[in-house]
Amino acid sequence: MFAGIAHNLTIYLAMSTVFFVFGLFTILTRRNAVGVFMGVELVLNAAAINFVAFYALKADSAQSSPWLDGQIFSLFIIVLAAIEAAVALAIVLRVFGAKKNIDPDQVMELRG
Amino acid sequence: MMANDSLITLALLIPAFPLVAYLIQAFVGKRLPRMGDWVSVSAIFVSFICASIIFANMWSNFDPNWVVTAHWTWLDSGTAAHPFKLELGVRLDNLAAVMLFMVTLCATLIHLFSTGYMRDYDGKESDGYRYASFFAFLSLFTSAMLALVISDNLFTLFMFWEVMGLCSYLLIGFYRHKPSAANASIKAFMTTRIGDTLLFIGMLALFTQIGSFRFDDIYAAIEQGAFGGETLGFATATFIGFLIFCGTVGKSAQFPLQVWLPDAMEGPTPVSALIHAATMVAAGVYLIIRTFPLLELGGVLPLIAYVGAFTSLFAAILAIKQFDIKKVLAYSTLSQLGYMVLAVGVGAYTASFMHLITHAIFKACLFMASGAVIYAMHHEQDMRKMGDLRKRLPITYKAMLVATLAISGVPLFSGFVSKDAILVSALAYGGFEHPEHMFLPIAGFLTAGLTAFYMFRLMFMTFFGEAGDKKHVEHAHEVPWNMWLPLVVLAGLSLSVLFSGSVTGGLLGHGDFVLGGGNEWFVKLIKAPVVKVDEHFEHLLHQAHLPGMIASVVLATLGIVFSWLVYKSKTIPAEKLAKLWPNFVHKAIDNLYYFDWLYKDVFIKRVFLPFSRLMARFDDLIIDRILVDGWKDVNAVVKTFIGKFDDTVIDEVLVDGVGGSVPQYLGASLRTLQNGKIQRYLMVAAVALLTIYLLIGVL
Amino acid sequence: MRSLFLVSPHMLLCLGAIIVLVGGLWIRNKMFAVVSSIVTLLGAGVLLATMVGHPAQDAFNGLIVFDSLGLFFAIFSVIVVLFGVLLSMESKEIYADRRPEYFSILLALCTGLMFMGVSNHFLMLYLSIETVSILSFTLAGFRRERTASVEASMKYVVYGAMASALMVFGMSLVYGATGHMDLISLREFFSSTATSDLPNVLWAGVILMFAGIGYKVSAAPMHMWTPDVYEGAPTPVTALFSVAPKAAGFALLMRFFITGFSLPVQEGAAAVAQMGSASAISFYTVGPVAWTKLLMISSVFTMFMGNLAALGQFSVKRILAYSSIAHAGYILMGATTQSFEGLTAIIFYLVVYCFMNFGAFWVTSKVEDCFGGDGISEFRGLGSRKPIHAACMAIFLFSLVGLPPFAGFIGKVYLFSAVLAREMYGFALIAALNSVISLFYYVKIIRAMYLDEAEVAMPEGKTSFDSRVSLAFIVLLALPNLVLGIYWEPVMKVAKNALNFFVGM
Amino acid sequence: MTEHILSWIIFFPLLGFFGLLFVPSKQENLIKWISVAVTLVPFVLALNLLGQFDSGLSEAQFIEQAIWIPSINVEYHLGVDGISILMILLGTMLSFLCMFASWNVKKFVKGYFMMFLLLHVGMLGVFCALDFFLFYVFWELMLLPMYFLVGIWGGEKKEYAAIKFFLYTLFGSVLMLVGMLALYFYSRDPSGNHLATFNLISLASQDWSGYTVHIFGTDLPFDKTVWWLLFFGFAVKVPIFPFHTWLPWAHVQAPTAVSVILAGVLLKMGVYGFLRVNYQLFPQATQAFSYILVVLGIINIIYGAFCAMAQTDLKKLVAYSSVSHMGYCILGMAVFTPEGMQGAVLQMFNHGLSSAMMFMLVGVLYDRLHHRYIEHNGELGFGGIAQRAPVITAVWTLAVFASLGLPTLNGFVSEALVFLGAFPVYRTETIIAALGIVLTAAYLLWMVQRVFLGPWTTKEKDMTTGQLVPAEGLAPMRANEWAVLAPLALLCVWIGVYPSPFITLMKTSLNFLVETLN
Repeated sequence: MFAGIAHNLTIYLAMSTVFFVFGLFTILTRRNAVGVFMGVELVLNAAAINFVAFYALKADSAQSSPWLDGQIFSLFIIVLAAIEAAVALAIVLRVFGAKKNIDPDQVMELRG
Repeated sequence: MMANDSLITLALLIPAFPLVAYLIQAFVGKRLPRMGDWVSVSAIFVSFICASIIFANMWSNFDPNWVVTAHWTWLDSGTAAHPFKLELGVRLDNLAAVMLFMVTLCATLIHLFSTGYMRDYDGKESDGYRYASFFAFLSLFTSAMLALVISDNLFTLFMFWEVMGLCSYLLIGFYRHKPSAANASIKAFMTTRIGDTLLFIGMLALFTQIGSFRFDDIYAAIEQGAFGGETLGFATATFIGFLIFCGTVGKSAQFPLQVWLPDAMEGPTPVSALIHAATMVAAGVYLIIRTFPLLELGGVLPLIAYVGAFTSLFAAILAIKQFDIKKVLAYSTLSQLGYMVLAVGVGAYTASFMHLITHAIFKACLFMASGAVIYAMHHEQDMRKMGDLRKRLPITYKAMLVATLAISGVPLFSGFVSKDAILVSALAYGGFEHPEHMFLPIAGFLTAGLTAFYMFRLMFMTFFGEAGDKKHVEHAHEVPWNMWLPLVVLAGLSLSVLFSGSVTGGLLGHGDFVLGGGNEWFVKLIKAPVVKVDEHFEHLLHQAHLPGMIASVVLATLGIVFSWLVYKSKTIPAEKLAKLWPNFVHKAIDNLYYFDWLYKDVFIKRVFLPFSRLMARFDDLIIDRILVDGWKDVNAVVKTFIGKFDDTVIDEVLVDGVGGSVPQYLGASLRTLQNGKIQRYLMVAAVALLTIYLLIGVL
Repeated sequence: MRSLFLVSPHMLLCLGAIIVLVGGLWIRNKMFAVVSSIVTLLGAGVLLATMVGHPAQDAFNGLIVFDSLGLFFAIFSVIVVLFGVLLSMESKEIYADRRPEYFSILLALCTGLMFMGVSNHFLMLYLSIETVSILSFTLAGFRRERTASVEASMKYVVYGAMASALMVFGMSLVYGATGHMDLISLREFFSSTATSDLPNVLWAGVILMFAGIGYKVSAAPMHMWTPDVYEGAPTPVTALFSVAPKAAGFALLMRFFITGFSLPVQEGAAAVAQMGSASAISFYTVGPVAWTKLLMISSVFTMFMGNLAALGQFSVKRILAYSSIAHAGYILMGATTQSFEGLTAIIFYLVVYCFMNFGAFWVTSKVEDCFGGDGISEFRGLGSRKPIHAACMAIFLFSLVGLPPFAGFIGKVYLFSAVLAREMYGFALIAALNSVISLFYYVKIIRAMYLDEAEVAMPEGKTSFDSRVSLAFIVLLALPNLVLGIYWEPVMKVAKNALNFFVGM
Repeated sequence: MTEHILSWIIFFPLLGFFGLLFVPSKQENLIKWISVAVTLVPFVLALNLLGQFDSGLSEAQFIEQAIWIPSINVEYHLGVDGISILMILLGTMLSFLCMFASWNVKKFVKGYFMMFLLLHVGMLGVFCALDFFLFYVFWELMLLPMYFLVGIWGGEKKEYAAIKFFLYTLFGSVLMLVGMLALYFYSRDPSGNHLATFNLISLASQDWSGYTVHIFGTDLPFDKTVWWLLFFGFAVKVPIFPFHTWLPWAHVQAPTAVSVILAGVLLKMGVYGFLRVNYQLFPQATQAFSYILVVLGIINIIYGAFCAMAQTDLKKLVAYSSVSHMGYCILGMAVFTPEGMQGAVLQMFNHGLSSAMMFMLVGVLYDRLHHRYIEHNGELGFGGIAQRAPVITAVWTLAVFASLGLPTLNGFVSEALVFLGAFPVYRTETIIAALGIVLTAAYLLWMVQRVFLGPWTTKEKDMTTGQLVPAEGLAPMRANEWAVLAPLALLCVWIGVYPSPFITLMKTSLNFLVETLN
């Protein structure tokens, strides 16, 4: 069923790696908290792609799992990413309310 | 004759009485009538009686090998395999018996003298009890000295030796309001302490070699050849002998540790008489006499002889220029001690000890007489202000004259007998046996002449001529009985009949009436243990006897005559005499040959104290601040360079920075890392993770 | 059904959270939320207590496994959260009118913590960590009118989001390399597969996963959020953070590395003689992952980072934050030993740590409530003003330093001895050095309390110090620090029992 | 009480500690008298112990042994042997006397005495413990009260002094902890099985040579490595150069009674630790490093003396004299002869007496004049005290001479024993060390000269302006000061004149120790 994926595993992995690197880069460099969270989403999605792809590889090599662990994991990633984003955005809003600024570099009262 | 046990008990009682007197005086003295001076005086008098009994015993025995010993364990810390004991012990022999007799006698008389001399001084109500403490210290001192004399081992000897040092310290500094007294006391203690420490090291070496401190064991060990082996044994004996002699150098104020004794005259005059003339300084000589066999075994005797000869000459020269009556006597003490040491150095064991005894007696007399003069002159010590006191202090004058004749070595007086014996030995040794040591007899004879000169200078300046300070002189009158009686007794004892065998030996039935036969009972009774009689040297001694005696008498006479010419008849003006010598000689003498300067200004002030301050600064700065509090300064430099840390942060770090600032510094840099920017944190984490990955995973 | 029975305490807590939240809308009584949370927690505790002594069993197809370790940490979490509830109830920082939402979050947090202790599968790992994290974000920013609190919350969420994202990515890599997500099959896979057959990417995956777990226990290099968040968050929350998620994180870390990557060895008679019977069990690493080295490096850096950075601080909360980092470093030492002793030491230390750290934060909370700040200057002169508070604080701090006869010392002794038993002398020396450094900043507080004169004026009237309840709790927290320093055998037994399942395997 | 006499000695003050909790802090006199009573009991018990002590046995007596923590074999194990008996006597006696020395404490009286009692527990515990773990616990226990005693009741720079003391000691003791745990893991019974014990007696019976440890990539011999770890722990306490710099600070800043107890008892714990642990456990390593100890001892003697010479603060001078005097202990115990060893232990006791006296006497002057400057800005701070306060001067003189080793006072006996023991083994070194005798006399007498002799120039510190102003005179000694000084002075003379009983007490144990060392 997933034979296609298994054959082209490299492509999926390459894609997820690119997502991961881009995501990380975004997290570390964006001057906007919302942007940072977008980076987080990218990394999470990279992971989700990996899970799906590796599950296919595993199923293909006949080590079939009793349940669709990889697939389910990616579903959970999506759900949790959404929850996290919701909480994060709420907090960012509060920060904006308090400081009129959501550049993570400017939020630096607590230090030392 | 008494049983040995009772003799030992008696010997123990001798120091015990003054000790008890000390305790009484120290704790309740000021509450007793007359502040308890009678306690001390009677205690020492009882001791004197005990000592006399022992002396009588010795006399009735009349055996050069008479020894009674007893010893008890004081401290036993050894095991069966490794025995180690320190013992207390009593050794009574002829040496000790004579010494005990002399010390108790002098001490008794000086105590008596003090009741007069000190009472006058401490008139002040507030200071009154000092009178009591004076007697307390005096008693403690006497007790220590007597205990030292009866010690049968070096260890206890050393202990009491040090206690005497303490008493000396306390008594020299007795006039404690005077800074000069304070200086003198610390100087005396420290200088002797240097000698004592060296002596202690010598004792350690001796103990390591022999395993005992007892004289009996030491003599036995020498006889059995414990120092056998030509090189090693000789070297060890020399080493030990040298160090023991260092103790003497300190205590008896020999060159180069002589500096303390003249200053010690800051103490009250009875103290000078007792400690710094008659007894304590003699303890140094007593020590080398006791350990003579050991010194003889090593190669240290010539050194001793030279030190003694040099000191005696050197001090005699200094004495000539002094005007302080006590200073003259102090230098003469140095000089006479030099004689004794010289005598030990040339092997004249008996002569040395004899001079110790005769000197103690006449020097005590001289000092007390000078004390009487000072007392009469209302504490004026400068001889230039005296003069013409002969009539006003007739008893003092006569007593002092006798003692002066004795010290000058005039025949018929005790000094002649003993000094003659020393000079003869020095001549035999330095003149005949070892001509290369010619300096020794020459110095000895020169000193004899000088001694006669300056002692008569003292007499003439004090008792003859015109009064320097009329007011004081005219008011001077004879001292009370408790002060002149001791002088008379001692003057009487300064007659040669008591020492010269031709009289005493015969009188008491131990010897022959041969004129010129010398000091019979002394020679017969006082013999060096262990050491074998050197026939050849005996022969040389005999040869040297007549020339030595003639020379010494001639020189003494010359000295007296010359002194008379200069100070009595003033035929030769003193100024002219002084001009004979180049200026640097005067300067050197005035500055005491620069020894005080060298020790105090150069060594202590320029080297020693700066060094100690350096050490303290080192401790404070290097060890404490830099190594421990660490890197504060380095940190400060770093701070100015980096400059971007919060100043208050650094300040707080530095101020609070008690231990290593290195952690503080690291902490500060860590905290700059923690700059509050969340993306920085993330970056740090990412980079660190990557590094770990590369470090562990790939490599 | 059996699985549901096993998670009944968790469900009770969820239910309680909902009741508190919803009920709070109607019931205006200020004590309602407190009382119902306490009741819920006690109920959960009772339920957990009934499970003590049962053999290990897994649930939900091996997603979670209910064994002694999990149970121990579940009870531990309940107790710590109970402390948290009590401290929050006493604190001025948690406004009475917002109590329902606050306590409902606390209860939910407790659920997450309990799941962290029992999760046996990557999915459960992720879910439980995220539950705890997301709730923590909101708690950190609970005082939303204070910018510091909001800032803390934002930093926490940014850091936490990235950490969990990295962890998930790491999980995907491990999954890809092995094909397994539950820990037991992971270990079986490792022990049956030749090391050379495994791709290098596995190692990258483990490190990324460690990032996620390490962030929870604030181990270097994932520790940097800790001081900022601890300082900004309300003090009761900080107190809770410094103990509960950290303990749960260590539970998870132990389970992850020990179950997933190690096999126990029953060493031979010689080895038993060598190590003594009590410590005969140790583990060896299966698979190509040198995770002990990873933990060791992390541990050393964590100690140094925490202790050194704490030196120049003025805020007591911040000092305690750094100190909690440093303590994470000490605790990590125990995990590197791969021995039964080391793991026991971790559990023992966590128990002790709970008492001392919570106590220290409690006093700090009182000080902050009274003077409005948590700086060293507010502590000045406390010794003469409030002798009992100060004495207890001194006990907590000395215990944190690790001085006998306080419990912290015994904890350190066990950790050190576990390390030394493995003959890691250098490691032990580093740890020893660190505990000396730590003295500086702890003593700074003690000095302020006892040696300095008071600086900040005492407010008029009733102050937070007057609360008898909190005084009682402070003393109650101080007592174990003394008692466990002198007689700690029972706690040791508990710790050993908690690890029995490792022996059983 | 005689059943568990050691436990009573150690823990009786703890009862007092808790008892004081319930005394209102206003009742200062009651607090003081309770403390006196509470410390009197251990002292009396210690005397009783002395009476029952069998000096013929080399092993520990009055043993109390119980399992404390079974899981790691920690024992509650107490005992006394010849090494510790004198220390127990000293500790209980000085604590008791210190109660009188503390009589004029003004601030937080209750807290002060509570801390003192706690200190007592730690101190005595160290001397009695025969289980290393217990030893360590007591060792550290003593740190806390000491920190507070210096830090709260100290002088101007008390905080600095307190933390310095604390850090130094903790640094040492953490290393000691590592060493202790290493011993635990390497302990074996004779057949080679793991013993897992902290019992010092069983640890001492084991041969530790032959094991190796791996530290930072190198293999090191076990016994020597652990020896050094323990060394640091004890060296800080002694204190051995260069770990001594906490001492002047702590001494100078501490209140009088604390200085007394610090110099009198706490310093002894370092030397005691060497003898109890390093010596008994690792005779071979001790042998190997003995020369280092000798050199360190000599450095302590000479260096301490030089530093003392340059001090202008009276108390600091006395503090450095402690450094110097402890050097004799180190030297004596490093030479492995019975005399040296006994000299070292006796020196510990003697230094406890004479330095306690000196610190007390510094306190006597300080209480009256409120300063301690021998010299201040080039002027003498004291001077001529002998004229107006002869009794104080007399006691000072006794203390000074006891300290500088005058025969017939205590210091001489121990120093002589040390030198007698050291000389056969290390000749040159002993000769160098003997210079210390001269130096000690020099700095002490110089001090006496500047403080007590000469014209009256004594100044007192005006408490309002902080300036030094000429003083009128000195109040005579008070009863509480006599209560401290008189017994100490008496003991100084006793030991100086008749040391045999003291030597007998320790002889058997120490000779046995020396035998094992050789």
